[in-house]
Amino acid sequence: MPADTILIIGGGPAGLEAARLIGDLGRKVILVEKREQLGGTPVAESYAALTHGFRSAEEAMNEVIGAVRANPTVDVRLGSEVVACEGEAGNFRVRLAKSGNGAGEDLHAGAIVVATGFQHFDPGRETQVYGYYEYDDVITLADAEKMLKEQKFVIPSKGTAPERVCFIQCVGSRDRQIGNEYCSKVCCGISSKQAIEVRQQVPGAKVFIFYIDMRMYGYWENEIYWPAQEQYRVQYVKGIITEIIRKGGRLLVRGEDTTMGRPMEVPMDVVVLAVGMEPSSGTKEVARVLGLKQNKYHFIDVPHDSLDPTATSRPGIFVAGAAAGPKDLDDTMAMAGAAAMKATTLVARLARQAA
Amino acid sequence: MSNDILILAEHLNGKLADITNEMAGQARQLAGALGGQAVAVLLGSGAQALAESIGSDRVLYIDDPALAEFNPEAYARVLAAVVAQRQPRVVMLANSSVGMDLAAGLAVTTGLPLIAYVNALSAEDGRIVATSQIYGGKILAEAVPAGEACLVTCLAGAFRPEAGRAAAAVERIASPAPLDGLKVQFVRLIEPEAGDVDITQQALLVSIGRGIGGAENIELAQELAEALGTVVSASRPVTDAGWLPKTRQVGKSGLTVKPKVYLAFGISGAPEHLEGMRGAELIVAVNTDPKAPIFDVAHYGATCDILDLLPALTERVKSDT
Amino acid sequence: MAVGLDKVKPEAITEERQLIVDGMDISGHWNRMFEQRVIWDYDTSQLDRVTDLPGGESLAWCYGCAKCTGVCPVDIVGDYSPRKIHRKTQMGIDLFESPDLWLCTTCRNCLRVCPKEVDMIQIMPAVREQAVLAGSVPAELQKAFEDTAKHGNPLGQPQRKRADWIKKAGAPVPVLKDVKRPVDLLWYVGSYPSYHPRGIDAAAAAARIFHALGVDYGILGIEEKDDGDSQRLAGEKGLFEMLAEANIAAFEKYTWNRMVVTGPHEFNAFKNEYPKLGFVRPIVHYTRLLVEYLDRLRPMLTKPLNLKVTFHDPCYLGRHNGEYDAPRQLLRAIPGVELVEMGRCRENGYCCGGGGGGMWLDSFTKAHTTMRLSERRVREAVEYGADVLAVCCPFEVSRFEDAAKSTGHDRLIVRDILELLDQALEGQP
Amino acid sequence: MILAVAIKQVPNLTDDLEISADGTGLDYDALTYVLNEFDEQALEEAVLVKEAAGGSVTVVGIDTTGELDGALHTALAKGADRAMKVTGDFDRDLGSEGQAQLLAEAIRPLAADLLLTGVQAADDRDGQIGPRLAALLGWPYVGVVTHVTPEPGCVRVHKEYAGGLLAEFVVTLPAVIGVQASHQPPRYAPVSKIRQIAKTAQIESVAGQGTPASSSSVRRMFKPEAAGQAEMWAGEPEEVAGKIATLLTAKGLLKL
Repeated sequence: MPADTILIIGGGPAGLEAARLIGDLGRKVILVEKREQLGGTPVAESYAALTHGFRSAEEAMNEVIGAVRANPTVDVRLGSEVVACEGEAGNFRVRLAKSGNGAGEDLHAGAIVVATGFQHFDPGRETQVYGYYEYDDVITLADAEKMLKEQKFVIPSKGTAPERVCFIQCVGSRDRQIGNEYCSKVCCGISSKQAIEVRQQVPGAKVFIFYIDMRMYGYWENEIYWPAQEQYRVQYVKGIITEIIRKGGRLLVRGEDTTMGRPMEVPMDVVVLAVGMEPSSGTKEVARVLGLKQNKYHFIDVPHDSLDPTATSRPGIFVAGAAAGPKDLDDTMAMAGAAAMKATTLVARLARQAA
Repeated sequence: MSNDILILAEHLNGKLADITNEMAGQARQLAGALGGQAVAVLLGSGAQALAESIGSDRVLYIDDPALAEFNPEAYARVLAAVVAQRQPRVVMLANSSVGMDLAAGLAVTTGLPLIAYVNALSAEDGRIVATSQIYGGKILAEAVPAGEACLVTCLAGAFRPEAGRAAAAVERIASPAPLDGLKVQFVRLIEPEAGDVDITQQALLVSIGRGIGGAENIELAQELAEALGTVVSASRPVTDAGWLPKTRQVGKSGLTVKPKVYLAFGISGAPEHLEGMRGAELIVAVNTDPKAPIFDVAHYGATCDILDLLPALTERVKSDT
Repeated sequence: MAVGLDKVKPEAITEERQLIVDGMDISGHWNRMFEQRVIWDYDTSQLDRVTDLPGGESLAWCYGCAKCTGVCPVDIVGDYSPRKIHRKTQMGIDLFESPDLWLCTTCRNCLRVCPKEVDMIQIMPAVREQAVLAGSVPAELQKAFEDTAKHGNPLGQPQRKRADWIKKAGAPVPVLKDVKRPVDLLWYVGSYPSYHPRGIDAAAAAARIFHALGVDYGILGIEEKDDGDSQRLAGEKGLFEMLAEANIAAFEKYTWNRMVVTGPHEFNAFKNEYPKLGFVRPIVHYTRLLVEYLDRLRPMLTKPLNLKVTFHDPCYLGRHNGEYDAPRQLLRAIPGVELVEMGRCRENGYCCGGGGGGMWLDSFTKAHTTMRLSERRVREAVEYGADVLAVCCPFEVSRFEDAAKSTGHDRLIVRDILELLDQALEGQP
Repeated sequence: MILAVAIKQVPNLTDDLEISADGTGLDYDALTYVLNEFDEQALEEAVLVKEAAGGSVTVVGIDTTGELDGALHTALAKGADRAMKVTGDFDRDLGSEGQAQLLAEAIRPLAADLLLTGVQAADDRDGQIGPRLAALLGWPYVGVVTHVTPEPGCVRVHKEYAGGLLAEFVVTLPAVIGVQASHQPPRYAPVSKIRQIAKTAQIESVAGQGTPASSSSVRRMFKPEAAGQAEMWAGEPEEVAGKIATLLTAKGLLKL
């Protein structure tokens, strides 16, 4: 008899959404989360507002978490990791380990949804061109999110409001030398979103975005990019910054203004690095434990079948969200829905076939 | 009150202004009609000879070092005193840079009516009638003073000069008013800048006015003048606009010219301009407005557009010579 | 030389003939080694100054796609386009003091292609108005403003002579003040047709055509004043309003059904701008009116002209108001006219340079471009083999005739469509 | 320096002036008005003096036309700081005599150092306003002035005589100066600015005391005899050019 429980690995947006949907269908769900709290990166990294709609990240995530918590068929295991997995679709035998104390538990699952997410690129890791660990006032999108959430966007070294803020796009993305040739998809949008928030919170600040191409697909174009430029007067300058040097208590960003064909040296108070997405350590570890194929960049590989975008290399195991590659929340939630449906229908089909 | 006609003699740089004898002539006629005398008042210092050259019945020469040069305040004080003493029927002043500084103030201090821009002055049944040329020469207004006496300022060229007739008697007196504590101090005379051409010495002038339209068209007039071997002169609007230097200005605040031929192109003929050129032997005026006052003094006229005429005439002159 | 290849030397490499910096003589080509090349700051306050103005907002919207540069008539003879204006102000260049401010002719070709609808037709007048208020206006343009304010027309001609042209019309021209009855059409003649010799030629031709067709019309004569729209676009909005108020009062004095106008700028003014001041009446450009009369007009056009004619679309008739066909229908109705189209025609028609105040900025524009737009256009007409460059905007006849002379293409005949129709009319010499 | 400028409107001489039915004045209903051109020069000179020496400029006029506001707004647009009008039931042809009396009353409380006004106006039938004002205020007057330079307690002025000859005077303040021409051409006031000012500016209104009587009266007004002495040539420019050339040849000024 195939197992009717569905295992979801990862308590971030994708995992929560999948759990909520499957639970609402009346199925038994076990949601495993390594951290001691639900909500994934948006909660763990104190995101301010989510796009689209600029709703508070905390409030939005609490809604999903509440729905999961309130569902009697969803069983949440915090502080737990998957350490082994055997069997096949309809009959996965999975071993969970409680983080820290090694206490274990064996589970029987008919299908698995992997939603282990991403982590931000570490701008200090590679060539150090932007001096992230050297200059207090060079920060990442994630750092900026924290300040924006606290409504206190300041020059970190001084604690005062900045007059000039810039974003440098494609940090850790689209870079063969780093090994990340892919586009992280959301950084243009997130930078523009943050630029709007900076302009809202610090109206006196001038905000610049230095870019290679603005890659704003879907709603990002008309809901974020155009308002950022047209209403919030964010200045977009085509030409990426190559280096940052300190000058007169300020940062001097250097690069080329490609439209004018001239070098530029522009003083800034705060430089925000639009760091891209990489697979989280959890994603890489789960892929190894579950024996899932990973792509060149260690995201979980999905077979290039457009009709089956949540499948992994192992039948019965599905993937949702940024574990499969850079993705915005809209796409993550949609993919979670698809994976939930795929897992549920698979278990139902196997049960029907067995009967 | 007397029936005398008082005229203010005007002189500058040791020369008696033409208008003085023009007024003297008219004053004698008027005085004759009223049974009084034409009395010229000359304010100056060491100006006995000038006083003697005035063609009035009598000359009152007020000699004071403070009156060596024209000073509106000093003149006003002296004149007010003379008028108070002599009680003339009419005081005639020139409608000039001098007379215009004095007449209206004197009207206030003496309480007498003032009629300005006068080009005709007569007595009808013992009453003074004066005609003002106003609105740029477009309108004449015949006015009578409320009382018996009045002041008038007279336009240059309006009356026939009393030429070559010496004054019967020159009475030289000291200033009847104190001339100390003046608030207006004469400093110096400034001669017009030399260097540019002297339009008063030309036998022929190509003169342009507002009708030239703009600075860019000045060239058309320059070309004609060059072809004719002369220079371009102008009315005040042209020099005010800076299209030509001030030294080219003909008229009241400019120069008086007496060429053989004066070609007035696009000049309407404001009295101030006519004053400076009516002495020309022959005047040809071209202006698109057939009612322009310039045609009153011109010998020949045409109403074509000067922007067409100038090149046509230049062409003609070049082909003729 | 191929048309369109002669670009100006960019400002950045202008060499100073005499230049000594820190005691070192770097005159002439040595300049280039020492010029400031680095953009050291983005003082966006200059952009903000523009976008803070009502009407100036959309300059901030530019995302640099550069479609405008491709169609900007000024960029072809200089170094100018809306995208470049956006980038320059973003970099801290003061548009209010820059010659760039006066180069735009508001031809609307940029707006036609702009995905962001950056609207120079609003931006330029807004910025120019501030420059005008600050007294920072090219002298020749200021002269046109003064003349318009004083005399009611930019040519500086006396108001009382506005109807003098009718003496040259060769046909009776009813003046409303005298006819004392309602008319079908109020003909707004316009300043150039009233005063400019070549404009009068077109006005006289119109009078003869209207007379031949038995059009029931009247003109305002000396009660008419300049429409003021080009002055508005050049930054003197107050002057426009003053003229509009006077014109509207004159229009409302008489009874008429429809207004016909000689010029596209006036057409634009009465159709699109005067309604904002409460004047909403049917307006027609003369080309459309005559197309309505074409069945009656065609049989009268008996004298073949035997000319190859090309037509220059006026920016304010075509792009601004969508009329491309009426002028062509009229030209095709003239016997012996072969209509050839230039490469830049209809929606992409080139600009004569006279719009948006360009009419009164001739020397200024000349100093900042390699050639006048009118000269560029005349060359194109010749390149396409035209004998006649036909126009229907009173700004254009004199502009193109001058351009034909200055480019050495004296052979090219410039005519208003009115003149060509008049020429083909039966009984005309 | 506290500067005041007295201005007045005069009929637009480019219009055709018509005589009223009773023959003693103009047909005022058919007139349009412009600022007296010399007052325009006086205003410019006042603004130039202010720009050089600091202070303020107050423009004052008698509202005989009901349209003085326009001229005052223009003056403010050109750089005047205050605008005042004297209102009352005045005749359109209120002369210099009456205007000067009303102006003197309005100007006295301003405690001005220097009053500038146009040296004359086209309708000054009873004389110029400037010297009358000076006499009423008890201040010195110099007219036909083309240049005013402010100095402590006085102004240095250039007065013009015929033929371009100038006289320099130093005049103790307070004083009245009649301006012939400003030393720079009057600036252009954008209509936009004038209209902006018209919406916001406060024009101070002073009620004129009574209607001053005139000490002389016009008994007849008429146009000069039409068709002067000129013999008129008709014809195209070329024909006229030919006739002029013939004349010049006859006068020996054009040698064939």
